[in-house]
Amino acid sequence: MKHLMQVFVRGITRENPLMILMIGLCATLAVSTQFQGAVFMGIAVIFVLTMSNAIISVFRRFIPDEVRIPMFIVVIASFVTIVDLVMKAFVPSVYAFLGIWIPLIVVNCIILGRAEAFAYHNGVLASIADGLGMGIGYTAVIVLFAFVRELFGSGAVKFLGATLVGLPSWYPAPAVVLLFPGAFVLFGLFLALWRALVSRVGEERGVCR
Amino acid sequence: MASSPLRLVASVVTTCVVAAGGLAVTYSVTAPRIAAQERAAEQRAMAKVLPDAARFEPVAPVLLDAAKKAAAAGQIEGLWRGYAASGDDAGWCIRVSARGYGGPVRMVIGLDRNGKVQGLTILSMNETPGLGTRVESEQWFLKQFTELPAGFGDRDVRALDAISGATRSSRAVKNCVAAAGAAFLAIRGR
Amino acid sequence: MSEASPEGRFVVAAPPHIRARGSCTSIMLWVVGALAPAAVWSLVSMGTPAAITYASCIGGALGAEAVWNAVARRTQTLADGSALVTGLLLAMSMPPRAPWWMSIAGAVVAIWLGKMVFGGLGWNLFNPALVGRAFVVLSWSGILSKLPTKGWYQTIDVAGNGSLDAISGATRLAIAAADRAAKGGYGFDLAAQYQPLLFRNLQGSLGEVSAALLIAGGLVLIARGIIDWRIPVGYVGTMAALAAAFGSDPLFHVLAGGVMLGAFFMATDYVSSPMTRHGRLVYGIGCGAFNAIGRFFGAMPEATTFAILFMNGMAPLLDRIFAPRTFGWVRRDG
Amino acid sequence: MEAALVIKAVGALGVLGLVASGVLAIASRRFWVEVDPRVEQILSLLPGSNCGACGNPSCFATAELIAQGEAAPSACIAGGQETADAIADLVGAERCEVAALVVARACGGGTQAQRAFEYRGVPSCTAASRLAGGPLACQWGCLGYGDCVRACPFGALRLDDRGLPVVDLARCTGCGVCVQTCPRGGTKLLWLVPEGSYVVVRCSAHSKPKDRKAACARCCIACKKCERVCPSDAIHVVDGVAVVAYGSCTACGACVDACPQQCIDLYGRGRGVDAMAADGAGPAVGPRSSSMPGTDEPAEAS
Amino acid sequence: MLKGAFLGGIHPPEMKHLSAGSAIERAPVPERLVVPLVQHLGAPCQPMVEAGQRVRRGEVIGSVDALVSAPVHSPVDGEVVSVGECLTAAGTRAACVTIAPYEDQDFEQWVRVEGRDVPSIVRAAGIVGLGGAAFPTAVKLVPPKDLEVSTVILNGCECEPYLTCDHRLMLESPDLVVRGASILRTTLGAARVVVGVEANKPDAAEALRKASDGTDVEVLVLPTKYPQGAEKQLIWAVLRKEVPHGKLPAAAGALVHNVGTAAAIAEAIDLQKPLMERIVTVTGRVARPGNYRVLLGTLVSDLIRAAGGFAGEVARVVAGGPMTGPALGSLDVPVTKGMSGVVVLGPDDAAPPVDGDQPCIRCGRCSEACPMFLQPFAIGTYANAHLWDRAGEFHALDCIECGACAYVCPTRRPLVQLIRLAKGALLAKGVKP
Amino acid sequence: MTAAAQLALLFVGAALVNNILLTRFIGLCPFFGVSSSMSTSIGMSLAVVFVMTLASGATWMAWKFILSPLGVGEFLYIPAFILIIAALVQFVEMYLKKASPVLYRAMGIYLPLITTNCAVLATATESAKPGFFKMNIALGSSLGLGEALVYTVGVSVGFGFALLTFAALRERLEAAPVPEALKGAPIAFITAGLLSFAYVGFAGWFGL
Repeated sequence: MKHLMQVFVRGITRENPLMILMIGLCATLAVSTQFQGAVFMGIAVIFVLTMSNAIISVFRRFIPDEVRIPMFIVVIASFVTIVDLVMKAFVPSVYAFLGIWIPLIVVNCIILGRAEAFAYHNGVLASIADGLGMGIGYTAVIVLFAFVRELFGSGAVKFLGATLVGLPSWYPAPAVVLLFPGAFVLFGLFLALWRALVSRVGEERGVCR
Repeated sequence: MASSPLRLVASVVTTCVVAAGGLAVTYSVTAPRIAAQERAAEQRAMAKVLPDAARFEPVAPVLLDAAKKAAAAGQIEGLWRGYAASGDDAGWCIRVSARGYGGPVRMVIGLDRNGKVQGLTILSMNETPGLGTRVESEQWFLKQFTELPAGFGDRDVRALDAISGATRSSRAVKNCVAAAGAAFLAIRGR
Repeated sequence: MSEASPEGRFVVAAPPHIRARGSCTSIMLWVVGALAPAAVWSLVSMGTPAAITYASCIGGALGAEAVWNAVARRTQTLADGSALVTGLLLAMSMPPRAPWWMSIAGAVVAIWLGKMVFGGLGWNLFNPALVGRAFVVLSWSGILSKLPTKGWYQTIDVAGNGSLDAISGATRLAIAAADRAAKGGYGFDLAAQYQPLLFRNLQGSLGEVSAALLIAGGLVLIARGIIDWRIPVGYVGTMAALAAAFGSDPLFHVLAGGVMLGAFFMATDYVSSPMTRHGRLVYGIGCGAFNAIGRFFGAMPEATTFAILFMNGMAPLLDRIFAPRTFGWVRRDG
Repeated sequence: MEAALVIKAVGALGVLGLVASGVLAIASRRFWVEVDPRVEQILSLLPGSNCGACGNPSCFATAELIAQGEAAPSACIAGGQETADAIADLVGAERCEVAALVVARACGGGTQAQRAFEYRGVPSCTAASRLAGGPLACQWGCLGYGDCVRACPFGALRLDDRGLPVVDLARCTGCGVCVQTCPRGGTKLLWLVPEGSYVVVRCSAHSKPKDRKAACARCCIACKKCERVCPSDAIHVVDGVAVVAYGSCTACGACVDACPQQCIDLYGRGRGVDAMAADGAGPAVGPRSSSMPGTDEPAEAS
Repeated sequence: MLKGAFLGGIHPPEMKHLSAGSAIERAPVPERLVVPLVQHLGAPCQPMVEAGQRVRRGEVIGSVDALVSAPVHSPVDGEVVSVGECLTAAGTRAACVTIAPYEDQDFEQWVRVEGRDVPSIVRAAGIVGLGGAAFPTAVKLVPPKDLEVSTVILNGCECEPYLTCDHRLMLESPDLVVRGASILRTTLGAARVVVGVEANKPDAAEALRKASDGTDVEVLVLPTKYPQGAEKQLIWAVLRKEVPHGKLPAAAGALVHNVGTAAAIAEAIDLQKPLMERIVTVTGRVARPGNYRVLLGTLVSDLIRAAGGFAGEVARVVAGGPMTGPALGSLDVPVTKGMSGVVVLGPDDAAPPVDGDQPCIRCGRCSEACPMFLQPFAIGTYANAHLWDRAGEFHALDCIECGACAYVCPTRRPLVQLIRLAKGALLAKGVKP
Repeated sequence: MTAAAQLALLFVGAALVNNILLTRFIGLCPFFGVSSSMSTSIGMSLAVVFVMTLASGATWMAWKFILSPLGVGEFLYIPAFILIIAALVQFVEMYLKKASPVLYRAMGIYLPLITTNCAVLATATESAKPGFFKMNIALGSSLGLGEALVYTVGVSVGFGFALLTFAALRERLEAAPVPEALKGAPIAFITAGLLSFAYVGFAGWFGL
């Protein structure tokens, strides 16, 4: 149990996919203009990551090494398609916003990476813990980042039509925050901040271990 | 440690078959729901742009073709006749799309019997948030179209203001409205 | 051991033991000096709003550099004059009536994001002033386009034209672009604009007031050997040639907008332009081509900022491509 | 209708899967290339800092050589005993003893050394030493611009406030990169000592003791007091400077106390000396603990 | 416009007027001579004398069998005081023979050198390149068999600011230079021999022309530009040929010798005189700037005393020209065969000292100035960050260390020093030049 | 507009105006991963051009001849396309390893990275599946094979161009005294951001 917990926490802190491993960046930068979209993106990633990790872990003994990548990717693609169809059916407005990024979850390096690096070599429970941890680690960052961008880029953060937080009306929201240059620059600063604050904590834990 | 080719093929094919089957089932479950969602969105939009009408009927394919041909500025995707609860002719609903900055801007435009813009709404667009999306968030912009005269033409639409900093998105909306106007002129009276 | 030196210990440093005169600061001051006539003239012509813009841009730039150095515990580098040049160039690319907070924000972004994050002077990859300007233009195009303006162009109907880069409302260029889009030709006589563009143009940014003064300043810098002629010549020449090729008046397009400011003072920024001679020529041509194409076929009537930023990005690649042949590496006789 | 859709879907993806896997299955047979998996495994055991102490350009090259049997399992100097054992087990070779080394600095001058002239230029020992031999009056002394600190691939060196590099013995692997980098490396300012050494003489000057004293307040003056107090006859003045015979030193610390110049220090990860504590990495605990925390030098006498 | 200007280069203030006007005089014999046993590029000599021994003027006091080397002779009649280490101008310690000269010296007498042919006499006379590099001349007289030397170029450019020793030599003894040139041409079997003189020394060029009347020696006036006297640039200026990267100048069919070397060769062949003294320009902030005939082994402090001592505040003392010469940390270093000048710079003349790294503002002036068409800013930047391989990609090893880049740098980066660091690191890594 | 002009526009639009890396955020992992030196980014660019073109052709065929006629494309396109790409990449990798070790060393080591390069899947989907192509050129709802290939080559050239530019910029940054907290990835992101500022300038060129 303790081991599972460790695996889970690791995905959020020491091996955070976005901040430390630096994978799965594309969608993060693209969909983080909208807090709401980022939340659903995160949920989609958690779902796909956990499910594919679980399935691959269950069948890992039956997967021949030579064709493991095509097999992994078909499994992942299937779950992505399920997410795609379900979102289209139930939250069409979010689906319209996320657009091509839902199909592109397939090639989000995190998912194939975890399948290959973790699920293929570990038990089901650990793989699920890993998937959840990594997924939540991803979601936490993307949601936080989207929150910042939407807040400072448009002056208010909305979720399903409701305004969560708003800045005073005199705040002249710089649109560049929502544009692509803003995404890159802010993510760079975000990364620096994260390294300065969060990673240091992780390092200290590493020493205590 | 190389596995036998047969085993490789078999495992991949099995995965594919299972995945395909599962997805087919998922699709058949969600497909009606997706269609319904789309229809509902369309209905909602039509009710919004043509509040007088109670029900909408698609027009005959001949008319749709004529409208498509007439509308040079944008692409007519659908054409409905609106009827009031009393059964009276309430006007037209036109689903139209035009190219914007990040892809097509799809709109539904409601015209009354005389061809005056009753209302218009954006179904979907992929414009830059904060810039292009201002065509929707700045309300004066869409509102100005309802002041166009009945039977308006291309020139009338062009004369309206655009949103500075969002030229392309503004132009897409204008193109949609101009296309709707042209379609109306082509099918009026038929 | 006898102590032969009268003062005790000598200084030992690597050769050469003599150095040419001139320093980083003097170069920066020459640039400021070359810009000064145009800046002063714009100040005189536009009055208080221009003064506010100049003050907030330059003050913002100097302040931002001082604050960064203080926080990062670096030695203060205000004396090298580069922040002053950045602030001045930013101000000259701003519309006169830009709100003061916008100027300060632009200056801070220019210094911090454009320069200091890379390690300060000499390491910035992009022209800081242009980074600041691009930030302002992309962030607040809505506010900029609604700035109060005055002048003859207000009577011209500019409906249907808004633009990303129209930082000062309807400039002559914007009007020209709108006319071209609507009628396929120009609604006014381009040749009649030469004189105002050269000597007293109140539409556009602060740096567009007098193209003649900018050209004079630029020529002084070229004559002093401070900037390389290849960049402005490549830039302006390409701009004019393409304008003619696209069927318009080359002189008008060279004088209008920020081309002169860009070609002589922005594109020639040492740090962000190529270092090789061929690279500089290609860089200038690239700036001109991007600017002309952007102006004629792009969404914005004025593309100087992005043209130069784009070529800044290309500069290291150009330096790689046009790296000089080292003496003796490939045989060359005669 | 549903059944038909399922069948079509299964057919479509099945065919694709068949084609894809078939091609791969054939390809994996036809294009099989043998790769020695041990290279990767050995590489993962090596420190991976590419320090070059072994004489190979990179750790990967070393791994390849070890896998091919052209280099000994103990080829990696920085890795030390543990790495050598692990690699030996992996390739199935006999374990062998590795002489573990750490680096020591034979100069205690720093800011207390006299300058012959004022050096202005690139802050680098190598650069400074090439201009009139460097500004120090003592030609053996540490220039203190920290070339060794920058060169250390393991981050085991830092400059202290005396302008001298101190060694973190917990991190030093004895790879010798600093010795190669040091422009005074040839005169043994920095040199590798066996891990089991206990004291180090902080001077390597060979000039006349009188000249030496004029050049540096911290030099060995060849007074031979250490020689006289040493109970195990392990320290001698050779060529005008004290030299420790590491075979017989017992770390009693008598010479450290006796030295009037405070130019002998307890040092090394040897028996009784805590690895983390030596040479400025922390308070020294062991046979004698006169070192100030944070320095490898006894407190100022004055 | 004179033909022959190489590309790049700079025009530093010449400052030659300080010493160009005064004729060469003999510096007084000092109380003590410290003669280093390595005054050349190559293997150091072994001492042939011991303390207390008497030596005669011209007697060999150091010699070694290595090919690339040159023997060292006693410049005076005197007594060997000691044989030991001493400081040299380069800051290194080298074996030196300290000699106490007798009161009376006869400068017209010396122990004559002997040899079978020109190269062996030149070798025996201990002649090395007197322009500064101090490469043993005899080695250069026997070029590799596969390379044909068609042109011998005598370097009379003296492009370094302040220095005028070659100028005075060409003016006062043009016959010696011309005679040396002829010897070099015949020894090497070259078709041409050209003396290159910079345009700022018209009187020297005129004197040489007169002296060379009726011989096959050509005198070529070259544009004044630093570093016109650098070997590769001079060859290009005369022959329009580049010395290929990593090859000897002979690969371009040329061989370059300094005019001073030529004069020394003439004396060695005609008078059997070994190299015991040289002309040194002592200039800058000294009371009597001028050119002195100096016995090798004279301490710089004695030489400055001979020139009347310091005049005014002194910041740096440079052994050689101010563009390439090393700054002295101590004045108690001996004059060697390669030391062409002692330049005393005051705080206003000397480059302001720079600590640490200054930012490169990428103005490109160093690239414009570099006669080797390098990009010094890039090499310097990467050297500063210890990225030696990157510095190597920019051909750091082709740098001739003329100092033009650092001279023009507006932020005063120590470019030459940085490039030297990179070169050292690259050579240590085994990169071939 | 002539067909040739249309294709030219398609190319420019795909390469510059809608640059896949800097204006669409697609394919960023290799953009940051392999851009630390010029030589690796050249290898990566070549590999991307090669694989992307093959993949687009293959997915286009699969859509046209299998998925579309059977009416199962709507929900099977994701697994089908990615399966094709993965198999293709693996095949090319194996083939290169055996057939041309030189080429393999030059670009083969980047091939595994390409399977999970979103740029390939995105471009292949856009080329093959109607409704995904979003550029403002009137080419109908779906692309023909020729158009699809021109588009793909345009995208991949744009990818390579941006990658090379970025690699050259990063080489200059190598020696820069960047503040400690910003070293490495953060400064790379900021540089990419400033570079994409320049790409904003392409907005709306030729009405694209």
